[in-house]
Amino acid sequence: MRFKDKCDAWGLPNDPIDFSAIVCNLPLYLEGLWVTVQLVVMALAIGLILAVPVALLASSRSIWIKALPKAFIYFFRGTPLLVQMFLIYYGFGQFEAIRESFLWPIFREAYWCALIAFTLNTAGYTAEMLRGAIEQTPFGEIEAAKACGMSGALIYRQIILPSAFRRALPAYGNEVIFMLHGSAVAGVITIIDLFGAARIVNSRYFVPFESYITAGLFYLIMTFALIWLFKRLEHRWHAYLRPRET
Amino acid sequence: MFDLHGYFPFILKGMAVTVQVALFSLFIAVVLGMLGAVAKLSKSRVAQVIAGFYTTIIRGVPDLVLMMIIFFGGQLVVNNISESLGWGYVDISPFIAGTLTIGFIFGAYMAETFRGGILAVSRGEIEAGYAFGMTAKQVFFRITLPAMVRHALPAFGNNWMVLVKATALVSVIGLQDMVYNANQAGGTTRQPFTFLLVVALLYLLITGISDVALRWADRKFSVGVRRA
Amino acid sequence: AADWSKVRIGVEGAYPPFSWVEADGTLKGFDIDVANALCKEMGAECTLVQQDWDGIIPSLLAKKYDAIIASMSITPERKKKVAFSNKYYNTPAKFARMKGSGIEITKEGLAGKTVGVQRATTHDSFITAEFGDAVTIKRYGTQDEAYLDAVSGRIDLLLADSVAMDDGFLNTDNGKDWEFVGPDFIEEKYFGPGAGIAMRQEDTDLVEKFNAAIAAIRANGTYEAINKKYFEFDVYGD
Amino acid sequence: MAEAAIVVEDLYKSFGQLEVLKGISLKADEHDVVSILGSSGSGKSTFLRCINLLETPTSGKVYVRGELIEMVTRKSGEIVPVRQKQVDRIRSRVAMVFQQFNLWSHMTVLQNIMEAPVHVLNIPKAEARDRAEAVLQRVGMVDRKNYYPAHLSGGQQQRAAIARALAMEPDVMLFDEPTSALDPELVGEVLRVMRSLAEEGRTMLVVTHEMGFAREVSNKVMFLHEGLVECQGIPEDVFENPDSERFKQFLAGTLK
Amino acid sequence: MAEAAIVVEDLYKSFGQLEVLKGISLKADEHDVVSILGSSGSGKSTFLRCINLLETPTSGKVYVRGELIEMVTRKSGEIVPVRQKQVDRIRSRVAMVFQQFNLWSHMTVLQNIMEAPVHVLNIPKAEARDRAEAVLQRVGMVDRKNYYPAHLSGGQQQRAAIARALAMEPDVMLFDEPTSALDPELVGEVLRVMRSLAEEGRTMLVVTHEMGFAREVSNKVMFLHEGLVECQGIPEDVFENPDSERFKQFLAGTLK
Ligand SMILES: Nc1ncnc2c1ncn2[C@@H]1O[C@H](COP(=O)(O)OP(=O)(O)OP(=O)(O)O)[C@@H](O)[C@H]1O
Ligand SMILES: Nc1ncnc2c1ncn2[C@@H]1O[C@H](COP(=O)(O)OP(=O)(O)OP(=O)(O)O)[C@@H](O)[C@H]1O
Ligand SMILES: [Mg+2]
Ligand SMILES: [Mg+2]
Repeated sequence: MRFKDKCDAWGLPNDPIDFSAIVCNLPLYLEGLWVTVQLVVMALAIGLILAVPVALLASSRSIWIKALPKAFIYFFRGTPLLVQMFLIYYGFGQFEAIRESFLWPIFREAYWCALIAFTLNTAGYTAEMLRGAIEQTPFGEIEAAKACGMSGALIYRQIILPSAFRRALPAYGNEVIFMLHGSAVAGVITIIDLFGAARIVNSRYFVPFESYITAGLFYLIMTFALIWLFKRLEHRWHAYLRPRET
Repeated sequence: MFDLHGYFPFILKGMAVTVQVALFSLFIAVVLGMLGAVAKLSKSRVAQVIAGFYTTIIRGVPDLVLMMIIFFGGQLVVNNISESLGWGYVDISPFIAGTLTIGFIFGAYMAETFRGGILAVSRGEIEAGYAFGMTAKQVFFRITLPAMVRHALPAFGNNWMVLVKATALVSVIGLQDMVYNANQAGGTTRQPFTFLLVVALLYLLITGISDVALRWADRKFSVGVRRA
Repeated sequence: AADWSKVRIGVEGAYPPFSWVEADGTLKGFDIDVANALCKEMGAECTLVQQDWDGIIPSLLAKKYDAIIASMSITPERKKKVAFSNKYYNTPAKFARMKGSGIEITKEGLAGKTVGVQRATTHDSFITAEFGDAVTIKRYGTQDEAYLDAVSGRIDLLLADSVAMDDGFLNTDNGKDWEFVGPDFIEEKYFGPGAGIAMRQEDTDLVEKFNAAIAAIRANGTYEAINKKYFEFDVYGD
Repeated sequence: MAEAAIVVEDLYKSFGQLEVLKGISLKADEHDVVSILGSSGSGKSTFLRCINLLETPTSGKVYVRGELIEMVTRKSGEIVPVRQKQVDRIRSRVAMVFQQFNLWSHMTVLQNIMEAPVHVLNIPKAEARDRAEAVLQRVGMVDRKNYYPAHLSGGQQQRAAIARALAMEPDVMLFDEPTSALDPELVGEVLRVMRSLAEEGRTMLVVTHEMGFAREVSNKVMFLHEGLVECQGIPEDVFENPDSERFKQFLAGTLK
Repeated sequence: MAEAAIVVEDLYKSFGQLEVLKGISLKADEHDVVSILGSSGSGKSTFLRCINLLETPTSGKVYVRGELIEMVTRKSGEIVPVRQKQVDRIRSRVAMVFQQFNLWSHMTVLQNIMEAPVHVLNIPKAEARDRAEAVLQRVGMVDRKNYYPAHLSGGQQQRAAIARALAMEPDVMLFDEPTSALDPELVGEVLRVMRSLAEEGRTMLVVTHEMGFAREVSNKVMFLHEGLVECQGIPEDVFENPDSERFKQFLAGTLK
């Protein structure tokens, strides 16, 4: 069979391993890759912004203030992302009230549903990490700030959060990688992300091995890029922890 | 509270599958993790490289993708092997595939956890073992291993929590766990929200119980530690 | 297993009325009854294996079961990978729209609309090839999920097997706002001669056995009884 | 006569049941260097921390440069400052140097010093930098300005902390055992800086166990015992003719 | 005459390029208490660790109770014991007490003591327990037998470690600076136990900086300097008339 015909065909003859379907569908993979990148980057960015107030509230001493953020964290850390996504996509679509509301244009789209699920999920994890880091702030450093006449908000902005972010960085690096990997579940709700592309190629050409391995390779490359990036970031941000260079 | 149209036992049946998958894959993960950790710490270059390859690849690729590769690819490999041995067809059921896959994936995470735990065991305690005439095997099983548990426990607990949630992915390869059953019931009754919410709550139940158990274990294994 | 006294059969379970799962977890539906009838006819001991549509052919090839009875249309593309029995039923494909939406099934009428289909079905390949550049296609793992999204209004049109859609959706409470639109589609190029039983290509003896069994249950009235149980018309087609 | 820098009147402080300060009064004029002595647990730190309100007194009055810090008792029995803004402002004029230095670990020495002038006093960055360079010069740490605290010796950290306090150009400096977290050989560095500050005429309240410093550098000494002022006066009087038995014991203990 | 407990002949040991031991010989008869002195880095620990093969010597011979530990040089140049079983057996007869105690942290004191007798010497549990109780009595630690090491003071930990070594009923006990990880006030406890062991007639090799112990308790002294035996002999001779300049310097340093 000529290559072009192979690309047009649905289903391929039984060769043991045949990557031609992959090559034909490389554009599909690249589109999927782009969707994955978009979803992950946006979810991480918004999730991080969301995580800060949640973490601050959750580290409050008042039970009343921290009850809700703690419940939020507990829910999103305690249930699978897949379930959260199904809940938001198929679950919310079940309610007349939501379908009639102004929110529907957002919940209508699988893309936004996935983004919402990812964002809330990573916000939950990141908030928990930040909360831990905030609570580890050396007490003396906070007292020193108070003794300089800094107000509460200023202390949070200048002292507590910057040092908490630094402490949370290694754990956050792991979270970013988990988010990238977790994003593969988006393919399950009709989104053609990287994994979704692999699913389509598999179900069309029946080449499970080749299609998923290709996706796996793309994920692997992205993971390594992220690991490298976080090494760099830690190098910059953790100068104050490293032994002094002579 | 919810009208489950009589599907609740069906969901609970799925929950039993979820718990079984989680426990069996934990067992596999612990075994693989132990082998991986020992290989990584061994002097053999070959063992180090194999274990390094295993942990790097596994942690670089999403669970879902690995699950697909192992579920489909793994069966093909098994078929080839069993054919060449003349055994005929050896079935990899979704349960076995799911359990093996999750065990295989989390083995890589456990390997790192155990390696860290072993490294945290004081060098001196190990030397003391040798100084008293223990064989290398005795030192490993009587000193290093039990002393390592305490160090590895927190990360082990984290892995377990993530593992429990990862079992949701087996629904994608057709194993009838509670997510799969909830989707079925939600599809049939056209009330997916209700069933998924029930499933989410059941997950919270499992993770909540695990949390309590892990805290208890941490207290138990830390008896020899002075706490600030 | 070469004597086929034991046969493992892959089924889907999310495609009413052909197959679905009851609250107690048992499988029901036309495909399931046909599968059991055929096994009885062949004197084989059958195990039904539930498998998502996406993986249903790869799993057959991976020998997770020996035959697929899951309303799978006999198409030239699939034939490159698997062998088929003769058809055991044939029903046309059809679009459905929201009542009052006024969408017509023409190139112009479809332009810019979102159509839901089950991934990797004949309907998927048909709409992709014929209207792929005009419409947005949303592909679902199961037909049930497509119905769910139809109810919630995420899609404008459904394309599916007319019988499956009629019984599984339009005649249910959820589908009351939806209706069929446009002609029956039966192009052999896409839909083949009907639904058949898929098997691995090397198992020619099993294909023979199934063909014989299909002929037998058509002849001895078993098929008719099953047909009556689910439909008021003859699903076998002509 | 100028306003007294710090006036404390009849200060009481309890932690729950434990009464730590039982009515302490103090008047520190400008240029005064007051040494606060006392054995461990006698309430020295608590006293100092009440002055800049890191602890809220149970009762009593604190004036900084004649300004009374206003307090009010809540219905819950809790005592709180009336205006947090006043507290912040007063704290910005009363700088504190801690035993554990408490430098901000994620900032370089320079950043540590510029932080409060820029964000509390709202001084332009460039000016704050000049000021920081000047105080670093003052404590002999210019060459370490871009180091992180973790990369400095204890003595250097404490000098950086003093520079941080100085950069606020405070009316009063409070020192809480500034040398006791240091190795004996590092103590000298810090004491030298403190002595030079005293000579410059800075108003300082110093909790210390360094009798040499108390005797030679300060012009007032206050000895606390179990939450009360056991004796008080100019160093010559207090050290040469201690009229308190307890203070004699204390001196005997620290000098041996 | 009984076989000598330990005989070391011309022991060399290098770490890579660094030659740490340059030909050391020693003969310790039964009931001998040998103090090994030397400044930091002179190779004392390495020498002790070569005797029970925690380090493999580069060359030289070690006899324990007349039994030669057989070594062989691999093609790779690595030197290894011929029979690991022999090494394990000899180690079980030569007990070591470490500077850092190295008690097994996940076991109670009693479990620590019973561990090796039960699993190395294969003594029945009940008997091992009796033995453990006896040695605990011996070091005055019976009341702490169910504590975990982390809950003991340093001196108690070291006494437990000595008890653990005693429970093996070893031919020879090796001590590597057993008191130098302890606070001065805890040193006494441990030295008292060691003195009583010496009086019982145990054969001991002790690396120590405690000159009092070396002088009064031991009957042989060996001073290492840069991997060589600088001087050796009975304490009276060595301490009263040190013929080595270096040893004189060393003594001056430790006594000041
Ligand atoms: N936050 C607190 N809560 C309860 N008790 C406290 C608190 N801070 C201090 N105390 C108690 O108050 C008493 C006085 O403490 P303070 O720190 O003022 O003593 P000090 O004179 O500074 O002693 P030191 O020389 O040890 O620093 C002590 O008994 C201490 O335990
Ligand atoms: N495993 C090793 N690898 C490389 N060099 C080592 C090793 N162990 C010890 N050394 C070196 O060998 C030399 C002697 O070390 P050793 O520990 O025997 O000295 P020591 O006399 O016990 O000193 P101290 O009184 O400080 O314990 C030192 O220079 C040390 O750095
Ligand atoms: Mg104090
Ligand atoms: Mg040593």
